[in-house]
Amino acid sequence: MLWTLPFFGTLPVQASEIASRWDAFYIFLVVLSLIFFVIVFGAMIIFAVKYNKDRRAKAEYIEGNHLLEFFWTAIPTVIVMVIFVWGYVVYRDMVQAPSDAYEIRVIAKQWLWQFQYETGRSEINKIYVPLNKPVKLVMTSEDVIHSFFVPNFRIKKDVVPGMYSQVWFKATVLGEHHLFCAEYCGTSHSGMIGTVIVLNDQDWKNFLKGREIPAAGSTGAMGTAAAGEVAAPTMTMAERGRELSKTKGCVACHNDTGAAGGVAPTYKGLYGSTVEMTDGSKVVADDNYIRESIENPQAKIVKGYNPVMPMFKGLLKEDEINALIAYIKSVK
Amino acid sequence: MSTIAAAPGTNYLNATKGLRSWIGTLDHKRIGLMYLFTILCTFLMGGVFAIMVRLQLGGFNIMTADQYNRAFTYHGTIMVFMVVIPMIPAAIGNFALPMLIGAKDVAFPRINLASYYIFLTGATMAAYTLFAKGVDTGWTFYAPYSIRTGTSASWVLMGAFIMGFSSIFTGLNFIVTIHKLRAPGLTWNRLPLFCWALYATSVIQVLATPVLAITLLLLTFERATGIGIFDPKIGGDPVLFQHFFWFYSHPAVYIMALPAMGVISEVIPVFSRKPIFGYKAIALATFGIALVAFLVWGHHMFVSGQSEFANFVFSLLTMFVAVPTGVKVFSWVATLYKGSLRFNAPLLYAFCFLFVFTVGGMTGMFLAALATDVHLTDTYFVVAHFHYVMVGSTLMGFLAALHFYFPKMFGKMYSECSAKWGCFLIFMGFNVTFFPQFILGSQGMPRRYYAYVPEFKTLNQLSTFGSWLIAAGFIWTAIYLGRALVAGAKAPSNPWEALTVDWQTASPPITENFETTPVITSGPYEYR
Amino acid sequence: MSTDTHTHHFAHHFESADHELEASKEGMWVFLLTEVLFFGGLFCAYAIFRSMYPEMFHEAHKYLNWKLGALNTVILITSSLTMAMAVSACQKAQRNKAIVNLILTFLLACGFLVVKSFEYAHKIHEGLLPGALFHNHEIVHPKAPLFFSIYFGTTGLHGFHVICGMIVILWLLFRTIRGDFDKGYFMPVELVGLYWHFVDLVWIFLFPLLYLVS
Amino acid sequence: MAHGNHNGSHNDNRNQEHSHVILSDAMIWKIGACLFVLTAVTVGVAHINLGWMNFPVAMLVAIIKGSLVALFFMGLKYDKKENSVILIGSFLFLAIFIVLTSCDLLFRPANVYDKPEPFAAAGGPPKYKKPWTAQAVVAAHGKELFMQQCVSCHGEKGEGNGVASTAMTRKPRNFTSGENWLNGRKPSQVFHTLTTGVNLMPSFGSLPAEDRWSLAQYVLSLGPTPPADSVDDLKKVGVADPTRDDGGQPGAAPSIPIDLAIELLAEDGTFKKK
Repeated sequence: MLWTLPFFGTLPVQASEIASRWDAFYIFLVVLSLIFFVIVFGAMIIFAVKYNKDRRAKAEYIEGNHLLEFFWTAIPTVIVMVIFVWGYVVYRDMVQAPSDAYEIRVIAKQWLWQFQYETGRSEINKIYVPLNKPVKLVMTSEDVIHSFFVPNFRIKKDVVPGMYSQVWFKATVLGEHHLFCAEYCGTSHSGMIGTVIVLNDQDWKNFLKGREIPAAGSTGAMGTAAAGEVAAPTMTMAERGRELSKTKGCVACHNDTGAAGGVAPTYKGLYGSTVEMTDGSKVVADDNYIRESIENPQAKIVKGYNPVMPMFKGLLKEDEINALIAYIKSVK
Repeated sequence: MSTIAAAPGTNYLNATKGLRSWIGTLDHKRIGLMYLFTILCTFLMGGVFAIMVRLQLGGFNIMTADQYNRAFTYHGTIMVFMVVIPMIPAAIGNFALPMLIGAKDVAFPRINLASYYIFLTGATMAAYTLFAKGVDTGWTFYAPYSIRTGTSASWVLMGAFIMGFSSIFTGLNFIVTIHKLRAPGLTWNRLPLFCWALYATSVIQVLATPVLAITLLLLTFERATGIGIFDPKIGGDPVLFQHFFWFYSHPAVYIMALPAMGVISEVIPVFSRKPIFGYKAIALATFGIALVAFLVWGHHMFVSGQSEFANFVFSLLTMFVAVPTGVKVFSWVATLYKGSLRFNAPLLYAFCFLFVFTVGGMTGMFLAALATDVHLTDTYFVVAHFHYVMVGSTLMGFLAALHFYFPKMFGKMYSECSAKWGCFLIFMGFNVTFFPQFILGSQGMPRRYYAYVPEFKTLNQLSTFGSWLIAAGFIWTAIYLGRALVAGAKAPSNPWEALTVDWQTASPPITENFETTPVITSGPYEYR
Repeated sequence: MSTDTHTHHFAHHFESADHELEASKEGMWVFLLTEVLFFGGLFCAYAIFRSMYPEMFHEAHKYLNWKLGALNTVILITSSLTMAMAVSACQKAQRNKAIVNLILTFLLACGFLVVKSFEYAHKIHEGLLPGALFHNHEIVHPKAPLFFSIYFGTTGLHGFHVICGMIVILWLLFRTIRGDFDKGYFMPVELVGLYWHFVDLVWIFLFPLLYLVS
Repeated sequence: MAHGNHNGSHNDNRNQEHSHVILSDAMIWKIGACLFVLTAVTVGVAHINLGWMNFPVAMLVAIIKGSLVALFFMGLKYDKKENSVILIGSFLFLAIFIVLTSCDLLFRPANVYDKPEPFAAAGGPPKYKKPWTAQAVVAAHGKELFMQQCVSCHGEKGEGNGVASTAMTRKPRNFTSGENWLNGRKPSQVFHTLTTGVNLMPSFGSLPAEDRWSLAQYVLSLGPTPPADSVDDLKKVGVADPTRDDGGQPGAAPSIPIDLAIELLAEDGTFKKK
C-alpha cells in the first residue's frame, strides 16, 4: 500500500530544529490513517466477498446498534482531540520566536525576495543565515500576497502587503535549501524561488563584515574583483536617503541647511526635536512621526505651514522610507 | 391541470414535443435534464483545462506561464462553480427530489426554471472571458492580486455572482418543497436520506451563498473604483477578504459532499437489500456536518497572517468535522454486513466513493492539525486532498446517482459490463493521478507552479499519466451511456427493486410523476 | 380547475390556495434570510473596522447629517405602516383603501430616495467618498475612507432594495386596480409586504449604526 | 436548521384550514406609534453620553423596533413558527460570521501593522571600484542581477519580450537595438532610468547604486556601443568625483556599528590589540 511510502524519504531533509518533531507528528498521523483505512476498507472487502448475493440470497434485517454507534462516535472524538493538542503544541513552538533570535527584514515583490540585514547589506533571492542560531524574519510585501516557504525547515508564512508578519527557524544543516513562494502571485509565481544558505560561524562572521562568501554556491559568485576584500565605505542608508530626497522632489520644499522661510519645515536638527502642530499639540519628531509625515502628510501639520504636501503612501518602497528617515536623522 | 391524463406510453419526455416545449418547461425532470446536459458540457471544458495543466506539468512544454495560470484558473473556476456545486443538487436533485417525496413538482417551478437560466447566464459571462483577456487569479480570487490583475477578472466575478443566485434559488425551492410537499404519510422519520442530504445542502446554499455574492460584489467594486475594504493600499485588509471568501467556500465543500453522501445512503441499502444502518444517526450527522461547516472556514488560513487565537479556535472546531463524517462512513460499511450485495454499477461507484472519500477525509486531519498544516498548506498535498474529497466524493457520488437513476430518467438500461470497466478505469486513473500528489506535497512542491525543481519530475509524470486514464474512463462512459440512450433495452419501472416511492412509478415517469398522489405507509429501507 | 371567483386557481402541485400561500410565504422568508446574510458581509466589515478604529468611526460619523437620517427613518416607518394598511385592506377586499395605501407607500419611498440623494450630493461635493475616491482634507484619520466605503456600501445596497421595492409596488398597484385580488387570493400583496417591511427593518439598524456612533 | 420544528405528519403541512389573522387598523396605528416613539428615543439617547452604554442601548432599541416590525407588520406572531425560526436562524449565522472573523482581526499582535524601526546602519562594502567605468566583472554582475530582476519583462536576451510583457499595453525596451531610447543610452542616463523608473517600469532605486551601474553596463552591452559619459553627466546622477573609487560621495565615512568597525580594524591589523 502506497501509504507506507512516507517512511521512505517522501519527506524533505530535516534541516531545522523543529523538523524532527514535525516529522514525528506527521508519521503518527500517517500510521493512524493507515490503521483507520485498513479497518474500513478491510471490512468492505470482507463483506463484499462474504455477503454477495451469490453466497447469500437473503439479507439479514438489521436497523442499527446503539452501543456500536456510541463507540464509533466517542472513540474518534477522543482521537481527534489528541491530534488537536499534539498539533497545537508543536505549532506553538513553530511560531514563537526566542527573544535572542537574529532579525532579518524580508521584502517580497513580484517576483523576487529582498533580504535586509542590520549591517545595511541587502541581498536578492539569497538569504544567508547562521547555523544553529535562531533567526527571525520580519516580512512584508510591496504588491500582492506572497508566502515564505522552506520545505526543509517545515516553515511557511504568508507575506502580506500592509502587514509585518514574522517567522522564525533554527537551521541545523549547512549549505543551500530551497525557498519557494507558496502563495500564487502572478506570472512568475513559480519563478519566485530563492535559496537559503546556511553558513558556519566563520562564514557568518565574514558575511556580516560584508565579505563575499566563497561557499555561496553557483549563483553566488560575484567575480574575483571583490572576493575577500576588506570592507570599505559605499553609499550609506543616509546617502541613499539624500539621493531619494532629490529624485522624489522633497528638496523642492524641504532644505537641510536650516534656512528659514521655506514652503515646508527644514530637515536640519529636525530628528528628535519637539515640533508644535497647528492645533497646538506638541510631537517629538521620531521615526514614526517622520514616516507618518511622508506617507500621510495631512495627519499632522506643523504650526505655520499649510497642508500642501502630497501623500507618498504607496509611492515609496519600504527601504526607501528607511533611507529617507536615516538621511533626516543624519542632518544634525 | 390538477387531473392527470395518462394515455399509455406517454411520459415526461414525449408528453410535449419541440424545442420550445423544453426551453419553456416547468417540469422539474426536464429542468433537471437541462442542468445535467449543461453541466456535462462545462465538465468537458473543465476537464480539457485539467488535461492541459497536467500535460504542462508532465513535461510537455505546451504553454507559457501566463497561459498556464489561466488554464488552472479556468479549471478551478469551472469545476467548482459550474460543475461540482450544481452537479448533484441541481441536476440529479431536481430530477429526483419531488419524486422521492411523492410530489408532482418542486414548490416553485417558475423559480426553478429561472434559476437554470440564471446559471446559464452566469456561466456564459464567465466563459466569455475565454475570448477576452482571460482570467489568472485562481478560483479563490485572493485580493489584492485579483484587484491588480489586468485580465478580465471582473467578468468571471460577476459570472460567479450570478451563478450564486441560481444556487440560492435552487436551495430555497428545495427547502420549501421538502417542508410543504411531502406525500401523505411521509413523516420526517420516513424521509429518504437523499432528501435529508439535499435538505441540509439547501440550508447551506441559502445561508452561505449570499455572503459569496456580497464578497464578489465588493471585489468587483474594488477593481472598478477602489472601495478599499480589501485593498491594503487604501487601508483595507486582504486577509478579511479570505474570511469573506471562505465563509462561503468552506461550506461550499459540503454543498458538494453532502448530496453525494445522500446518494450513497440511497444506493447502499438498495443494493445490499438491507435497511441503512442507523438511519437517525446518519440524518443527524448530515445536519451536524452542515452546522459545523460554518464554524471551520479559518482552517484555510492558518499561515495567512490570521491571529494565533483564531488558528487555535478554528483548528479545534475543525476537528469536530471528523466525528459525524466518521459516523457516516462506519454506518455505510456496517450496512453491508450480512447483506445480499448486488454488484451493479451504482454499488461499485459507492465502493469507489467509500475508498476515495476515506482517503480524502483522513488526509483532511493532516490539514486540520495546526503543525502539519503549516508545511502542507498551499502545496500539492492540499491539491490532492481536495481532489480526493471533491472529485472523489462528489464525482463518484454523481456517477453512482447517474447509473442509479439512468433507467428512471430515460427508460433505458445500459450495459452492466461496460459500466464495470468504466468504473474500473476512472477509479484507477483517479488514484494514479492524485495519490502521487500527496507525496509531492509532503516533499514541498507548492501548488499553482508552472515549472518546478527537478526533484519533483517523476511523480508529476506519473500523475499526468493517470490523468489520461481518467480521460479514457470518461470517454468510455460517455460512449456506452450514449449507446444505451439510443439502443438500450427498455427499463422496467423498478429495475433495482428499490422501496423508495420514486421507483413506484413508470420509467420514464409521466409529467406529474404519479398517476395518483402516493400514500407512504412504511420507511424507505424496510427490506424485509 | 375551479372557476369560483373567490378562489384563485392555484398551481397543480398544491392541494389548496392556502397551501400555496403557506409555501410562498415560507419561500419569501427563506429569501429574506438570504438577504440578511447578503447585507451581512457589510455588517461584518462594519463590526470589524469599527472595533479596530473606534476613534475614526466617531470622527467620521460627524460628517453624516443625523437629522436627515432620522427623517428618513420616520419616512420608512410610515411607509411600512401604509404597506401594512394596504395588506390588511387587500385581505379585507377593500380595494380603494388598498390602492390609496399602496400609492402612499410608493410616494414615501420616493421621498426616502430624494432625501438620500441630497445626502449623497453633499458627500460627493465634500469629497467624502469610498476608498480611492476619497479626497477630503478635514478628516485627518488615514483610515477614514473605510467609513465612507461602508456608508456608501450599506446605504447604496439598501437604496437599491428600495428601488426594487418601488417597482414591485407599482406592479401590485396595477394588479389591485385591475382587481386581481380578493379575500381568497392576496398572496402577492402579502409577499411584497414582507419584503418592504424587511427593507424598513434593515434601515432601522443602519440608522443608529451609521448616524449615531458614540 | 428549521427541520426540528415541524415534526408533524404531512397533514400539518397540507390541507390545514389556516385562518389568517388580519391586523386591525387600530393595531397598525399602535405599532406605528411605538416605532415613532422609539425612533425619538434612539436619537435622544445618542445625544446623552452614557459612556460605553451608548452602543448597547442604541442596539437594544433597534432590536425592539425590529421585533415589533417582524412580529406584527410581518405577522410572525400569528404565523407558523418555522418562519420565525428561519429569521432567527439568519441572525444566528450572521453572528457566527462576525464573531469568528473577529477572532482573527481583533486578536492580531499589536505590532503587526507597525513598520519596524529601520536598521540605521551602513550599507555593505562596495563590490567594485568606479562601477560607472566599463569593467567585465561589473557587467557580469549586472547580467546576474538582470536575470533576477529584469527577465520577467525584458526577456532572457533583453529583446523586450519577457513573459510579463504579454500583458503590457506599452512593450518593454528592446535592448538589442539602439533606437529611440527615452532617456538616451549613456550609462548615466540608463542609471537614471533605473533609479527613477519610466512608464510601466518601476523604480529600482532600492538596489545599491553599484548594482544599478552594473545593470546599466550589462543592458548597454546587449546593443551597439553607447555614447560615453561626461563628468557632468556623472555629476547629475550623484557621482561627485569620477576619479575616486567611491565616486567621492560627500561624507563617505563608514557609519557602521562601532563594535563591528573596531573588529574590522583589528582584522586587517590597522590597530593591534595590546
